[in-house]
Amino acid sequence: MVADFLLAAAGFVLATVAVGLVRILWGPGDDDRIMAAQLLGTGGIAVLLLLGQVVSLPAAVDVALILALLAAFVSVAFVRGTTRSETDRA
Amino acid sequence: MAFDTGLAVLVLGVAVWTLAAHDTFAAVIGFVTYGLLLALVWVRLAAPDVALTEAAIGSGVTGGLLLGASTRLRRAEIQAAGEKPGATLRFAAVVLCTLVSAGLAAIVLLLPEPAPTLAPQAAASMAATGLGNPVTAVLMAYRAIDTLLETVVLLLALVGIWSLAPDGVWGGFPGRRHQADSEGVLTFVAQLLVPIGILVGIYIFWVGSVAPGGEFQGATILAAMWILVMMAGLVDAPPVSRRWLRLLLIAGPAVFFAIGLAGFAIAGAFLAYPVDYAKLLIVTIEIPVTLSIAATLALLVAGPPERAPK
Amino acid sequence: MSDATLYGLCGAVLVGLGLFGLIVNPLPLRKILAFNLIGGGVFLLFGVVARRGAAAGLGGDPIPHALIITGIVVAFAATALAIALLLRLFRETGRATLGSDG
Amino acid sequence: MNLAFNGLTVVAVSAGAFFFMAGTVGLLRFPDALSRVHALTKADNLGLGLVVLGLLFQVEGPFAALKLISVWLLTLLAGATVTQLIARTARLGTSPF
Amino acid sequence: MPNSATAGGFLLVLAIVLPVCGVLLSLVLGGRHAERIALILMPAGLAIALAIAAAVWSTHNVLQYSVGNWSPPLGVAFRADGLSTAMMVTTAVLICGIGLFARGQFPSPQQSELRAPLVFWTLMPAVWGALNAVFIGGDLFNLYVALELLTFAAVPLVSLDGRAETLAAALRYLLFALFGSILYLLGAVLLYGAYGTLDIVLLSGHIQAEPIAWAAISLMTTGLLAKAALYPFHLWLPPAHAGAPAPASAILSGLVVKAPFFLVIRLWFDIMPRMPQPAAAQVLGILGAAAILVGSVVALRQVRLKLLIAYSTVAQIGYLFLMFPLAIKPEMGHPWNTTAWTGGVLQAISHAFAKAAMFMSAGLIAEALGHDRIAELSGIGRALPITVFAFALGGVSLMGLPPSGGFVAKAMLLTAAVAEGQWWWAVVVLVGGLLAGGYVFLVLARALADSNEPLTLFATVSRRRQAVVVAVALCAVLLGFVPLHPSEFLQIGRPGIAVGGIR
Repeated sequence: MVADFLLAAAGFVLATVAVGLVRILWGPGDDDRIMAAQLLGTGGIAVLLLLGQVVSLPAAVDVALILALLAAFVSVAFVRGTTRSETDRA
Repeated sequence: MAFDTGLAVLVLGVAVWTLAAHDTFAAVIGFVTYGLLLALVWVRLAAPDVALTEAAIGSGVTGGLLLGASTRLRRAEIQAAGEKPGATLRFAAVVLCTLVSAGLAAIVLLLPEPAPTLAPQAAASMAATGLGNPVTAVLMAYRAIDTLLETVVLLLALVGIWSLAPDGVWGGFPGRRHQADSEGVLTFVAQLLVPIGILVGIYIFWVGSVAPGGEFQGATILAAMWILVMMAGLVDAPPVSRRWLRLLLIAGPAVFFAIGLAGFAIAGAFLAYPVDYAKLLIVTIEIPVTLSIAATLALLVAGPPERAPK
Repeated sequence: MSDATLYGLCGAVLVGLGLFGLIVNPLPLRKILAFNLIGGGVFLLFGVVARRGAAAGLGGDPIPHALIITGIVVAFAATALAIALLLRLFRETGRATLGSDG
Repeated sequence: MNLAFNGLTVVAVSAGAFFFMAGTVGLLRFPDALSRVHALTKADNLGLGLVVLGLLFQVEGPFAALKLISVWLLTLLAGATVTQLIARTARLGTSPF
Repeated sequence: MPNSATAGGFLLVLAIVLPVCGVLLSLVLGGRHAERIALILMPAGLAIALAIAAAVWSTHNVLQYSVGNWSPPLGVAFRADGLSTAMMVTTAVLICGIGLFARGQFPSPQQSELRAPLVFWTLMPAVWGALNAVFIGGDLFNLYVALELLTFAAVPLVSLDGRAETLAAALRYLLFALFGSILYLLGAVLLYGAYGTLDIVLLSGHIQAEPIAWAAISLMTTGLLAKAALYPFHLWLPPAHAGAPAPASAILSGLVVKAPFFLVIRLWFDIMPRMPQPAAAQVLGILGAAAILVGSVVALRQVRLKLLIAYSTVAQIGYLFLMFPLAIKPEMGHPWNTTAWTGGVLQAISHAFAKAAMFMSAGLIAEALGHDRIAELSGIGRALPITVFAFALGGVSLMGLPPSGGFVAKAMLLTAAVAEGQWWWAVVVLVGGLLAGGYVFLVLARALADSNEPLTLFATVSRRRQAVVVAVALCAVLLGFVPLHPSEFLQIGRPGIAVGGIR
């Protein structure tokens, strides 16, 4: 019963994530894209936690932990990447 | 079912975007999202160990690596964007790839029922390894030779990347020296995230013998944290000629080989473990392997030496 | 049709899509991306095989799970080496392509 | 007792899902990058917090609960700082470094 | 029984472990130690290969080992039959020759560490270990890891000198190799999905003539063809093999491309011997014939010596695949099938020696002249007679002239083609031989011509290195004198053919 509800909630959040994805594709700036990716990560984590509860897979929380950590990592790589490309040209 | 259909369609949509986006940077963002969605699929397919790996490597570290490359190559790629293959080739490719997809789809529908599986054998033999996670039992016992050779594959990839250094800077520092952030935001991020990340990495590794997790996933998180402090400018990458670094890199495979060869004497075969000590030996292998993989992955991302040794 | 079969079909399409990108796109970085897409599809197919083999109280056959993990790590190493080659080539020539067809 | 917990879960998760929707609407409707970031960050972080809260009624044992909460805190911290970094990049038009 | 370990099986473990441990040691000790370690490994590895050969020969049976005492399907088995043993011995002998040759090219400095020597002396044992892993691998996924090991060891060898062309060649090689690996892996996945095992012997017992098996085998074969550079996947090979330093070219052209070919044999003759596919085998033969013709004609038009030799590799790989239409028949086990099979394998081995010798002699010529333009080779025959002689010996084997390994191999393919009534393959073999004669003669005529002006040599070439090249070339020729026993040896462990009943 609760599982069904949680699955539905996961589906709903996933749908909003999907709509946000369309925004990513819109662009036009890299900042928009990376930002949306970072925040879609938040949505993805929510879906993951809900899903983990639905299929009773406690390890889903660990996956969410990793995603949270590495979303930050990817964003920092982006910030550093843009600085790098300036120095490359010099 | 509705949820799964939606997720599958989303995965396909993101894949199409990754291929079709004009800008490579946008394509890479698509790829990172692809990895994230696949992690969801793996949870759905009851494969938490794979989900952890996909989230850590498939999406995270690969994403960071590709992002860096796409920003570096951007201008050159814009110049090259005009080079498009001819209509004939595109048409032929469409036909070929449709055939491949259709064939594979037909085969998925034709897979035998009941499905052949080694799960019962894997579960039955687990007692002899002392482990509680069947995937770790496969990686460290039944098919340990694959894992052992894979650690060597990673090392060779690193040697290959190092071999791309200009001769003058051989033995020097990989990548660029990043300046520490003057306003301190990046430093703050690194100081905040890295200790937590190291903790999470050790936890994921440690839990791997009884629950989903293990050396590859733990090592990837540790590697990401090392790259993070390098990117934040808090520490520099070590020069590739340092003896301690080389030792760190080979420690994992070396211990793996040593215990594997000891198996000849103590358990009658290469990479065999005596039942009483199996878990102890496996953990003894896993600790240096995790550290070596973490160091190798971080240096794979850091790239070839670019600055001469002091 | 079971969930596993659904994702199997998804994997089949992913392989075709990635293959198309690998053949048609002239930029090496996009070929590397396409290679990773194919990898995702192949691993997904293997995951479906594993899921169908759920038995003995396990949610899936652990052998394919372990092999997928190995495969993901190998694919990462390949990606890293290819990118390093590409960046060095870019440094030498200022181009991000392979010259003639590649 | 169990029924009450389930009810709380449903309420919290529903509220969380609503905030995710609100965040996405903001993403689509707000005109400039900066306001989009702020709307999305706040709404999504709140949404995730509520989802975590809802799931806390379902998990067993303090360790699992602790992990759930740390997922939220980690997302919050990482998201906030990184968003600030990127927002600065967006505002200045170039990198801050 | 197929899955029990045999005495001496530990030798198989050593054949992989020894070179790989050498890699680890080289990496940590660095500098000139890498070269020393490689030089110590050479005789040790050769001894292991010969010991394996002796064990297989004396028992007339397959040497097996179950790693970690976990027998398949749960665990991974190593197996050495006659064919894998022959390939391992070939590899060991050739690596020893190339290693001795490379000492002059990649000298290690006394104190500091240099990039190219360290990378070469680390990767050469890595290639060796990977090749041994391919030759004795009994499990399709373990073979996938071995193939990746080989790719990562081989690709950096191409761009060792860091020039832009070689970087592009290495990248293209890597992309083709990855494309091949992923298709191979996909096929292995399908086989596991259908039969629940990846072990070659177990698979050969379970596999049925059904769509999933066909799909898997075709995907794997296509992937391996891309790695073996069979026409039309050949475009990556010439720049990669010609751009590498001479010892690396010898390793790549002589040995590395044989690994995917070896696995195609495993697939077609060991996994599905009970379900021969003559039509599909004809396709492989046609691709082989196209490779022979295209490769040879393009080789004739090259202006650079190393590129000519590389295109000749494209052609010679084509010969390897002629064995499939001749050896795969609806009724397997016919003696002529065995002849074609043996001819194909002998071609792989004799080409390894001949091509390695030719690349090494081209390397010496380029070192001495400072270039490798064919039009300006005049007088080199007088300056470096031993080197040019070695090149000619290799050429004799490529052309298929007696007495040489290439002659026996091509004669066997010819005989099988005529006996089978598939005369068109005989025509291809003969035309290919004529074209090979054309491009070898083109080079020799230039090299032996007197030059108008006195030849100025850039560098002197040591006698020792020239002697090594001649020795390697002589191996290719001497193979022509030992045709009978090897062909019986090669059949050890093959189901049902020629060596009645021995398994």
